[in-house]
Amino acid sequence: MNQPILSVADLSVSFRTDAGWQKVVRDISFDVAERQTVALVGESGSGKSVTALSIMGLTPLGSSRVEGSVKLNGRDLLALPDRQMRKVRGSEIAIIFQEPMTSLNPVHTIGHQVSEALLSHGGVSRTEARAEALRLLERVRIPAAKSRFDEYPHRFSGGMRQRVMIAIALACRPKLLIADEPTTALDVTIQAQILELIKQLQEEEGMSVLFITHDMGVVAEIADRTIVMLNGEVVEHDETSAIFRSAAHPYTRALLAAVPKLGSMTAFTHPRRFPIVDRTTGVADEPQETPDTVKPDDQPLLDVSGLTTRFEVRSGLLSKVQARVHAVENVSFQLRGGETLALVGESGCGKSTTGRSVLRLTEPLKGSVRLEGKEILQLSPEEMRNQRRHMQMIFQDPFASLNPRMTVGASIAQPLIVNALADRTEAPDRARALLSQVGLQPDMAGRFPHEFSGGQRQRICIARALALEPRLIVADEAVSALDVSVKAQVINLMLELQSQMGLAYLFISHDMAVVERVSHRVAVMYLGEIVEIGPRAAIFGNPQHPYTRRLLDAVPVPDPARRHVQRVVVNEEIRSPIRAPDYVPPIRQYREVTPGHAVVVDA
Amino acid sequence: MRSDLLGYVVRRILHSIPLVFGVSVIGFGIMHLAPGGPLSVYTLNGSITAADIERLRVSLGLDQPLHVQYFGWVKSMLEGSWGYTLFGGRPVLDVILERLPATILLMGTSTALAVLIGTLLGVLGAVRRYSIFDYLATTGAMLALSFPTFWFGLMAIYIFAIELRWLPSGGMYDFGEEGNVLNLLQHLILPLLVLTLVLVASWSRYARSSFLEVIQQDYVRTARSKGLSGSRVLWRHAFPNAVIPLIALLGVQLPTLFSGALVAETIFSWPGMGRLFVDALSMKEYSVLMGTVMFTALLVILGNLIADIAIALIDPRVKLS
Amino acid sequence: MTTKLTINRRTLIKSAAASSLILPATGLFRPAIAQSNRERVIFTTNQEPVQFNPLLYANGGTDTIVEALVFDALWDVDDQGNFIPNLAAELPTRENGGISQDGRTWRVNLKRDVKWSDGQPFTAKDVEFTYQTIVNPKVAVRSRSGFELIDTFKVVDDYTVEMTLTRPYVPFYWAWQSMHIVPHHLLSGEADINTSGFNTEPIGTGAYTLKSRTAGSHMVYEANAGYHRGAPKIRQFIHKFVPDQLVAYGQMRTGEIDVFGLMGIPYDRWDEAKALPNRNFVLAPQPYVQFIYFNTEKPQFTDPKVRKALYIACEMQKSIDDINFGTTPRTLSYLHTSHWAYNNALKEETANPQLAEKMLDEAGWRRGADGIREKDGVKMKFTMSTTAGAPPRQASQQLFQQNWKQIGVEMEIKNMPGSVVWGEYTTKSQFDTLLVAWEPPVGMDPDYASRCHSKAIGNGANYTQYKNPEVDRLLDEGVTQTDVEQRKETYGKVQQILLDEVPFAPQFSVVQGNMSTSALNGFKANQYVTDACWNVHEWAWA
Amino acid sequence: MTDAAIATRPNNRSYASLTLRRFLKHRMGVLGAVVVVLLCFSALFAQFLAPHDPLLINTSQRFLPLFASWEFPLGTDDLGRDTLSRLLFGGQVSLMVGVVAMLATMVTGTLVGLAAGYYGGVVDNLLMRLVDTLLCFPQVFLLLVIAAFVPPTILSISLIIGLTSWMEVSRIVRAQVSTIKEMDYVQASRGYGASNWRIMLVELMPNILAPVLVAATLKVATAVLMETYISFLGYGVQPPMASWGNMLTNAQGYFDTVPFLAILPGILITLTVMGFNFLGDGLRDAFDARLKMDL
Repeated sequence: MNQPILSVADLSVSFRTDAGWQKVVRDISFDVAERQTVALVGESGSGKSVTALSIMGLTPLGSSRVEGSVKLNGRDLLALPDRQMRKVRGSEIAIIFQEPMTSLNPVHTIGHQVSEALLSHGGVSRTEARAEALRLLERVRIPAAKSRFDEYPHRFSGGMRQRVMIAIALACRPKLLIADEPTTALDVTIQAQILELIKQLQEEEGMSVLFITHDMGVVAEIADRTIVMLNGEVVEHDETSAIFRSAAHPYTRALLAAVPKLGSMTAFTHPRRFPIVDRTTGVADEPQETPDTVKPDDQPLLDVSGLTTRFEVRSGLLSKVQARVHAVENVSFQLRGGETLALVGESGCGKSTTGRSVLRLTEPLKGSVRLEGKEILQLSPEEMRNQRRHMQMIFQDPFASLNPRMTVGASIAQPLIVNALADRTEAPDRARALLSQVGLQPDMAGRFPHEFSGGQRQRICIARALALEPRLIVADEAVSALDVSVKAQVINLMLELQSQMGLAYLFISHDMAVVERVSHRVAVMYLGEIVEIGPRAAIFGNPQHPYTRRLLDAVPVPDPARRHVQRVVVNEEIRSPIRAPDYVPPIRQYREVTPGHAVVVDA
Repeated sequence: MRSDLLGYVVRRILHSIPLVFGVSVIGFGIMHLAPGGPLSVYTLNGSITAADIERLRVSLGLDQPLHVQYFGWVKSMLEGSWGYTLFGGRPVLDVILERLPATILLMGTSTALAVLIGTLLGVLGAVRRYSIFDYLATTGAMLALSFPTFWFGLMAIYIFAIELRWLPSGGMYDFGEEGNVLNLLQHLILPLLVLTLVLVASWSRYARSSFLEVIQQDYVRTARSKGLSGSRVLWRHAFPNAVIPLIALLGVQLPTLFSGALVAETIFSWPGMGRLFVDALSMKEYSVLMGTVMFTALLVILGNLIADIAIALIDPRVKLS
Repeated sequence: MTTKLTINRRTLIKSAAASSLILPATGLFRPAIAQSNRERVIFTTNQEPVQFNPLLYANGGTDTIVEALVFDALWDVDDQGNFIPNLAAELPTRENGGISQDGRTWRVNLKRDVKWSDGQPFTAKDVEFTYQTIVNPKVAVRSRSGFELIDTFKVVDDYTVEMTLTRPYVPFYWAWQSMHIVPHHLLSGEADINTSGFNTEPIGTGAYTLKSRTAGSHMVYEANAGYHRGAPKIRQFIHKFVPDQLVAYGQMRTGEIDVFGLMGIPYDRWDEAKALPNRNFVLAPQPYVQFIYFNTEKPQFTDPKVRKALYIACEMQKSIDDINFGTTPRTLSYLHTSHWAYNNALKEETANPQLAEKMLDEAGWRRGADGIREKDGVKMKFTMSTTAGAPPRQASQQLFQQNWKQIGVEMEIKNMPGSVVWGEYTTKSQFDTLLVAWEPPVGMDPDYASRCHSKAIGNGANYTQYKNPEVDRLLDEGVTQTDVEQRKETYGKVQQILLDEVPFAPQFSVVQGNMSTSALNGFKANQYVTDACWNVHEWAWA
Repeated sequence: MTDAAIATRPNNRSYASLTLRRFLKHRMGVLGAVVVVLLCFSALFAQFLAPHDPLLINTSQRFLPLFASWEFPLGTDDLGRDTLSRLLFGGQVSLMVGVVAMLATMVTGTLVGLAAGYYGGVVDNLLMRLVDTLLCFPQVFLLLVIAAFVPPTILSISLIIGLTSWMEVSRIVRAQVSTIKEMDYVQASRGYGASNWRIMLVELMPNILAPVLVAATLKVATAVLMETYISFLGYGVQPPMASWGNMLTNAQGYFDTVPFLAILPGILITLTVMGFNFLGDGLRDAFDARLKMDL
């Protein structure tokens, strides 16, 4: 191996908090060689982003302390005065961040922001910088880059902004590119595009890349070497293939075990739990396939037909309708007791709105929603409130789903009290019982939400939803925000509860690999419509609609062996369902591929 | 410059119409429904009888029902007449306009100074957060905000005008010095000091928190990661973003500014609109009161409008259409 | 012509204001003020005149400065209380035939070569027009006191007018003393005199003409060279507005101003002011007397004995000594002790709480369980109101409150903004008690009918609703008497009855401490008028 | 906040104790709290602390200077009343006005903001237009206009101040409510059938309490200031009752001769306002402090 470009040794980072200085990164060491891609993997709070920022010298002044050494081509960056460090930034090391929506300055044009990077390191005139910036924008494949050069960031989508960020990073041909979770905030098809772009550019430019991510699939796709971090420390450091083949540290193994793999379910008919890895020994159990929970009743538990929800975009003096968001357009599906129907699709496809419309948290425009034969959309507010106990919802953000000013016990007891299912003396007991049902200690009832981790909170939310003994639970991206190992646990819990209580799930998710694991049937949504619906095996095994295929292709495969396979990525942005007020949606025809597997016939 | 700006301005003006209407109704309502009235001034005259007062009520039109008086007033406003003062029979607009320059001078100078100094202090405080300077500036601002303006003014007069005799205690010019800029400046110092101090205090706090927020934004990190110099990051990247909410605030703060000017004018005998208002108030001179209130409201609306336009020019995210 | 010009100017300003915020620079720059100290006199008040039409101003205050400088009345009153002809050629009397024997017809001969400052001659038409304006229902003239007695008004010739009164009325002199003559040729064409441009650009026959006005700062007057009583000796008169009394006093001390009048030097500074070199301290008795007004229709105050008891319980002299630093002379009547009609036989009971208690006991007001007196279920509890924010008055109130508390009377201070307390609260007699300082209603004539004649309840100014047939009779008689000694006796009786029955309890007569630069001659106090510039045409530098 | 951070965090029992701990670290905030407590204490127990009857006029010993005698440590005023006693009782009035005005402000502002934020649509539009309109008036204008026409009592002055200063509070509350009502936990409670009232009371109110509390402390400060402004312009609390504002006004006439009569109440007003301002600032930081750990 040749001389490393970047050599990090005994790096420690502390932050000033209310409780004094707290070390968040402890004595980590690693190298990045020329043209090499190194992945820094870890769950949230493991200190991986802090590591990246301290390499760049971008940790907040005054409230942070960085120790150890960071050598770039042998020069210790930590010892450099800020004036010289500034010259390093951008020209020798460049960085791209996780949030493309906020990483560009809203008051400057993108062209300006790219050429500024060129100008700041000198040597070019304004016209040269402009020409070079344009070339860069073209290189990151921004369509019509010339005409969009003088536009402001708010006119660009997240994926496009991330491309602009990459263009800025490439501006001065850095030797090292640090990519801090560059695709996490993006949709899966866009993620694939960006990953592919980074790979290509790396080859063309001969850069080294330090890639920070929590996603083992992405790691497998991109990294030569992998560093696994836990609680600010490096626990494992090896070739990527070696780590995937034979991880030494129990944590790494647990992490790998929890990663859902697309295609791992072909052999099974029913959903299947994730294996649980003992964190000390690293030994995994072999999960059983869940029993068949789907009730063979004639009447479906939930029957949705022709559901349509639109939002009006109003503006102007008289609040005239300028446009409509066709969030949900003529959606029909059925769900039986004990069954899991997954609604999949990318942001803006209307899957969440469908979930909310079914529960009437958002009022649909038309259609019918029958729960056990009872039409829900016709109920008066009073009747509706009574009906709500049969169907509950779990939300995506575990931090926003619990009232921070209420003990979790009270939060769980609230639904019981509201629906007069328990009085104030019984409710706390029921709450404690529910907590143990979701795998938490009953005495945690007296605590407040901020004392719990994300996974625990999601369990509490499930407990709250269960309090009313519903028959249907709408899980809106319920595990998407969780770290991978926690995600596995929560999914296991959901599967367990399904078999115990015969719950039906409307499982809304963008994560195809998770969906494959948990669902009985799958509906793919695109621009507010269901484009394909069918049994899980049929959708994953025999996808018919091009969009379904694109979705499946974009999923990163956690298998380093396949890493150098160039993927075909369509450079297309996700389209928006905003239409003119006079837009009349076309009537869709569906073709039945096999019994229960239908796909829309494109006009 | 964007061509749709004009349309934006027109729409914003149209949006202000209900506001102006609301201000007139509320202003008129409060003044006329409250007990007492302008005729009480006459009572203090020895030769006045109750019959005289009744006659005056009729001749000044104060005997008419409230809504008739209101619509009469609105009608004349729409015709461009701001009415006549009850006690001088002068056009209200004349009375206000002749006081306006003094108020604008005082308010304008103090605002400009305060914005300049306050922003500077705020930026420094935000950049050097937790430093001694920041601590002193924050504490100092708090302290300044806790002074009753008039007390501070009185103290200033006591020290600088009465004890030290360095500066005049009030007024705008000495006699025979009208138009003498140096003389004007001498008179301006104390009221300016008092008004500006409070404004700087609040302004530096706003600026500090706005900058603090902005310099923690991702795009500032991006700018730093590009290797830009500290000053360029601050002035080119952080500044325009931090200034946007401040401009909006300046528009919103206008009424507070008038309040401050009113007090300062009273203490320092500054011949501006604020004193006109206080004088009119003691006599319950309806037409002048309504005139001043409407005039200020219009200025406030205008100020907000200008602020909005300025923001629209700076911030590309503002939809002009 | 004037009208048209005014309208044009207004329209201009309006359109300027409407189109943009172009500010009239005139607010900042005004014609120069005479540089030489001997060419000008600087006079200060704390308020700014708002109405320059002498018939229209609301309350005698700063507006009287314009009146005194720019306009003339038919006759003035001097500091001895004598009427001096001004626009009239001589004072009409029975002796010279100006007043008919029955006292009802008044003939006034006017001076012949008086000119308005725009050059137009002054004639009987102007007097007639002034009269018509005063009685014109559309014009907001502050008072018609005396003029409503005019039955017929006749212009005999260009320089003679004749008025017939409905009844003989000696104080009629005061009517024409207090209303100054306005020009017929400028105002008769005005559609609405209330809003005429004349009200800010006055033209009179007076000693000075108004040259310029700087809002909130000062007004500049120039001497009227052709003044019919002789050109004023000082070329420029500057009226400066200094809102703060203390600041103005400071400026007087430093010589920034020449005359400090109308608002008075704070009582606590008098000793200091008197000792200042090169300054004249001028003691200026004002027509006002400060009273406690009792609303005699309230059950607590129907009995004159009770009112008297309350009066003698108050430490009036102490209030003068301690609150006003002994500056304001005690009076027992509605007149100053120095007024020609003051009844010197009036006798004061010094503050005597024991006697007051005894009188209240006798009147049937006995202490209840809570220590407050009561009678027939009515408690001796009431409020006292005056303008909010007038410290010396508030101090007096607090002293009275303490005095009355000792004798089992509870008074609550209920001060309100001037626009409330002097509104219907006063004029419709809604108050319990008031603390007021008022001047006599008919100039400085001792006639007090509108304040205490039973006919003046409701439409006059008898806000205490006091009724006494004997007082009514004396008042009716007093206005018909032409002999001064007779009048003195009549009004002496009225004063005695009022002191016995106390519908309003006099506290002190108001005096002001005014000042002028010693070098200025002619600045004199006049207790018979409310304006400080009554003799401005006589002022001169030494 | 991160899971790791939570794991290492000592077991806090509630938001209140967490906030309190954070607040106690805020030096100026604690100073403010101490000042406020002392002032409230002296106002509450003015009856026992004051050496004299604050209303007792004794003109034979007026204008006693500062520290001249043990009997009148802070001298006497123009009517020979004990300055110390008047300051103590004046504080009672000033603080009372401050607190009552604050309550009026908070109640009105919260109700309006809650209604506008929660119901949105027409209700929101109407209420916020009203707020906009009222905000066009400079507050001192509004205050004076009403104060000039309403007989001044402690209650009326407090209400006038309260009713002319609730607009910002309603804006704060509205902004908070319209954010929080979209939060998942509010959606969840709708999801299990909670009524609007319940959502507003149980879910929304406790969560907007922090900014409301901060605003409340700051409002006491401004209300105390406002009382002095009204008094200064002559429309404030009426004698014989002392308030710092009217003591100041009264002292104006003796400003150059007995300046401490004006200086003392001025200092106390400043101290009070400053105390509440610092307290509010400290509370704001204590409530808001987010640990920005995961950069």
